[in-house]
Amino acid sequence: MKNVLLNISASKCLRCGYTVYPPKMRCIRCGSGEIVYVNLPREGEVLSYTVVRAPAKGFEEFTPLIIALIRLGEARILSEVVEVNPEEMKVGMKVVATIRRTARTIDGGLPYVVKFKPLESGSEVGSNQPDSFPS
Amino acid sequence: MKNVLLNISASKCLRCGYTVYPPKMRCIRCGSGEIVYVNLPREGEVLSYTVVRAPAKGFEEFTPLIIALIRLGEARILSEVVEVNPEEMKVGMKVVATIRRTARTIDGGLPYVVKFKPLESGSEVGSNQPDSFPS
Amino acid sequence: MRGVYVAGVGMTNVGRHTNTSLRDLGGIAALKAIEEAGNERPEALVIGNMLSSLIEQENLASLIGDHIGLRGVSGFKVEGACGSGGVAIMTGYSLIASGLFNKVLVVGVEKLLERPPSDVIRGLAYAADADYELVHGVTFSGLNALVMRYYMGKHGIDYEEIAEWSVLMHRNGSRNPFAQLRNEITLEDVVRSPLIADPIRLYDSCPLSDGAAAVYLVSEKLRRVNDTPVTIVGIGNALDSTDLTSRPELDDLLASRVSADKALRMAKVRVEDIDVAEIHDAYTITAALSIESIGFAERGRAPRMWCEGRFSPGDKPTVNPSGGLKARGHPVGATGVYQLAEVVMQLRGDFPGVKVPAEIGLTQNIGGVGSNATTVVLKR
Amino acid sequence: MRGVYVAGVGMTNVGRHTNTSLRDLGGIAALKAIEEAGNERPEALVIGNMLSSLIEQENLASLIGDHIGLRGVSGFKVEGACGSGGVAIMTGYSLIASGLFNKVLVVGVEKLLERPPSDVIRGLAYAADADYELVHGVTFSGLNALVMRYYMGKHGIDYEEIAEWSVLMHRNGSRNPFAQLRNEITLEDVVRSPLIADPIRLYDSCPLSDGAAAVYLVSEKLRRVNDTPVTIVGIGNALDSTDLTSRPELDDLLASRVSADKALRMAKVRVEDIDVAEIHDAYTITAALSIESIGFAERGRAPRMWCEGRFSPGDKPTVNPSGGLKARGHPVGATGVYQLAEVVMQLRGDFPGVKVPAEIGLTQNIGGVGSNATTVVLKR
Ligand SMILES: [Zn+2]
Ligand SMILES: [Zn+2]
Repeated sequence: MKNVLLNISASKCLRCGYTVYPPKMRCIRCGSGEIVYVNLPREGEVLSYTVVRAPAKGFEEFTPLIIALIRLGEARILSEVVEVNPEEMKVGMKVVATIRRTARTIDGGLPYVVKFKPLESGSEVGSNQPDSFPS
Repeated sequence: MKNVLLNISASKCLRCGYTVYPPKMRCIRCGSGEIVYVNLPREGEVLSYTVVRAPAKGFEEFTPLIIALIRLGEARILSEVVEVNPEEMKVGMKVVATIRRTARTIDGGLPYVVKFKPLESGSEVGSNQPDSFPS
Repeated sequence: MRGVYVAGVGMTNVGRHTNTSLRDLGGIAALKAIEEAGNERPEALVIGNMLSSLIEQENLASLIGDHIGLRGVSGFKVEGACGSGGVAIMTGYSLIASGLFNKVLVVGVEKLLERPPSDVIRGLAYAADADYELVHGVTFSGLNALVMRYYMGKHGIDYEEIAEWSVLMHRNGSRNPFAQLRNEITLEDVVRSPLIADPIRLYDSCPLSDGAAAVYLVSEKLRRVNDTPVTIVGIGNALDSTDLTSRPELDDLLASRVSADKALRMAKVRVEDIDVAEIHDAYTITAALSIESIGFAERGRAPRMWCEGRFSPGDKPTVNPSGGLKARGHPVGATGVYQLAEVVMQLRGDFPGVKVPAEIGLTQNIGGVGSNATTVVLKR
Repeated sequence: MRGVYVAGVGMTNVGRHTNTSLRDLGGIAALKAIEEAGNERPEALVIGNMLSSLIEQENLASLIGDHIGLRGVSGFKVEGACGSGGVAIMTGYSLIASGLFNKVLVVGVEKLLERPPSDVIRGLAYAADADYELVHGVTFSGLNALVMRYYMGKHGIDYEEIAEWSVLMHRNGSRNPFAQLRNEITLEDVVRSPLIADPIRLYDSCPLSDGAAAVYLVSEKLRRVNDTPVTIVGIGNALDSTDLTSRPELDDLLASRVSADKALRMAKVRVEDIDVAEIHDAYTITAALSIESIGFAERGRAPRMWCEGRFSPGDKPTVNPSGGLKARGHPVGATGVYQLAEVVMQLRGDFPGVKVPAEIGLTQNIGGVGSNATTVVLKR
């Protein structure tokens, strides 16, 4: 189950090779409809990051919230980075995908989503993560 | 306080006389901007009515909910009718304005609004009104 | 003004699309229309949608356009409550007639069923007046019920006469492979269905729906005569109040009437010339008011006419061979685009349900209780 | 294509309008524009708005149109996130250029401050990708912060250089009677303001605002030469992705660049010819990206240029003499219409704040993080 949830599926154009996440129905570079879905690697590198301190309603318990833009193989993904203090974040940092719960949906659902943690994370820092995925 | 809340303000065109509720900035009949605000009478007559049985979220406790289109002097108003059973509702029925609370707003406020009750209402029927205005 | 032609249409089934996202739904309909139009890249994208805010998503032209490879084209969303599809077509028409573009894709899309019904019922009332109507808890069904009771009283019409519309629509819808409700029903089924807002019963009402439809509009320049392209010869849109109370007469749908007059005048077509029409029957009462406001029937006469067999397949005009909102379903912001796509298919002769031999067609899409209406006249 | 002229403008103060309803706010701006245009009844009404769903009201063309006596005219709402005002102008332009109408009123209106800030912050993220971005809790500030850090690293630019924009905008805004923030500030004020999404601080961001603005567009036929009417000589709009991740280069705002190219080409105007511009500085970083994408500066050069005094009053172009989104404020769906009204007033010579002697002006309104952009070129 955890492995299935950890699949991060991007679309890859068979004509020009451009690979994007979120997946698209047609290639955004060449317009081709010959698209296949490929799994991205689970390890990647932080291209940019921010620390959200003025949260959207519903995300108060996750604040301060570290959001990063992460290169995963040929594509990029936006996600939360956990198990790290804001001041330890760095562009170029290596991270790896993990499954965690996020804020309740508007209808009260408790979704689990892909988040990232430092690739060789040391001891767990005092985390703002109320819940981790049962492994 | 109750008297102020009970003021039902319509717009009246000084050029053609057309009086409408809700109040408008310009006359919808002749386009004139010479508009004055007039208070409508508090007694009126049911022109049409319905009983809402599939409620919008937030109005469950008020269901079945009687909504009427009411002639008030020169204008018409849409509002709830309370202190009457659905099967007693009739087109042509005389009603009078009263102040009651309605459903909580999206931000949790408890607004009081103008509702209507039968003009010569007998004993109060088993009402779905959880609260009446402190007089 | 430059001529505007329909070079392709596409639609998804109407119904519950649990495993298809909003962007996929819009994308599927859009790509079908693009394919029919010869796979040419549109220059602009107009989205019709009312309630994607309920799933916390705006900016749909960007979302859906980019999903189907249209990065860099022009685009935006237009909204006129349940009439959003109609105003999207009006906008697409004007983008071509203006000379700004030669190829415009109009996509109507709505995904309501991700949210619980009571949230959707509340959302649909955003078409009404939040401060003066929704505050009292009146639903969209409730507003239409007020009009229905008034209409019945004024014209001396029985509930059963109006309810018969639903039977006719289920009959048409049962043959439309895109329709949400494909079961035939009897008048007794309607009369026995639960009251949702007296006198409106469940079977007087359209269902809640997901769905997407698309039409590909082109200028005269790109018209391909071989493909029996369909021409938009008239288009009209008009506003009435959001509130019911300020209207001088409750059963006069001014926006419906004015938009139909404008469209027919522009098309130089008389209402008697219409062979086929898709109109906005969100409730059985809406069918009566729309048919009368367009001029297919005199005031207070429509229900008796449809009970006598008028507007059914074989009659001129045939109204709602698709099954209408009642049976095809009502994916709110997509409905006006479904209507146009269906009438285009009737004029081309390839609608896959009840077929109407037709040279001239009409669509009317209404937002709110008649507060926004768009009428389109088409010729083959 | 028929020429399109601006015959009148109107606006309310930007700020908190606690005691003015959405319909009143829109109505006030609309009636001012109608009055300036000689009190002629418009034939169509286009509303720009993004987030009235937060106060449970859609169908705004009907709501506001009817409020100001326009029952029976044509109308609808258009939306492109924070770029809704710009796409409303694009729509109004096309309704006239098409020949469908001769008089079109475009009203941008937004009323955010009825709701608590955290709800509004969540609502503004409806411009982003709900399924892939909002689900992680990223705010609109957060998305712009990702771009800002990337831009600073790529071009070797210090935070303080970018933050200087805010000082300039408060200086301009302090002289604009319609502006929300009319206090002058220092660079130290910006640097010491709290972080909201690192590296974006409170003073890098526009405020949350209520407001409404209107422009009255007319065809060549109704142009009144006496009134120094202003002509829209070029208009362009383009889409980019809603998501940030599928873009090949994070600091290339494709929609901004393409829309500006289209508008300038259509206007046959070179970017060097622009005297005055109102651009979309939702954040200080957005000012840099917009200025560079339009072509007022080379990539990575804008902050250094404004630190050297470029774009300030006296320079060509003067950018955001209104104070921009940063100081005038950002009533989301109204912003693009404010920009147009302000540049029209500059060209007429009657803008009541910082005045720029100008023959040619430009506006650029952006929705999302560059996912929808509209650029307009105007001449007197
Ligand atoms: Zn490709
Ligand atoms: Zn009058």
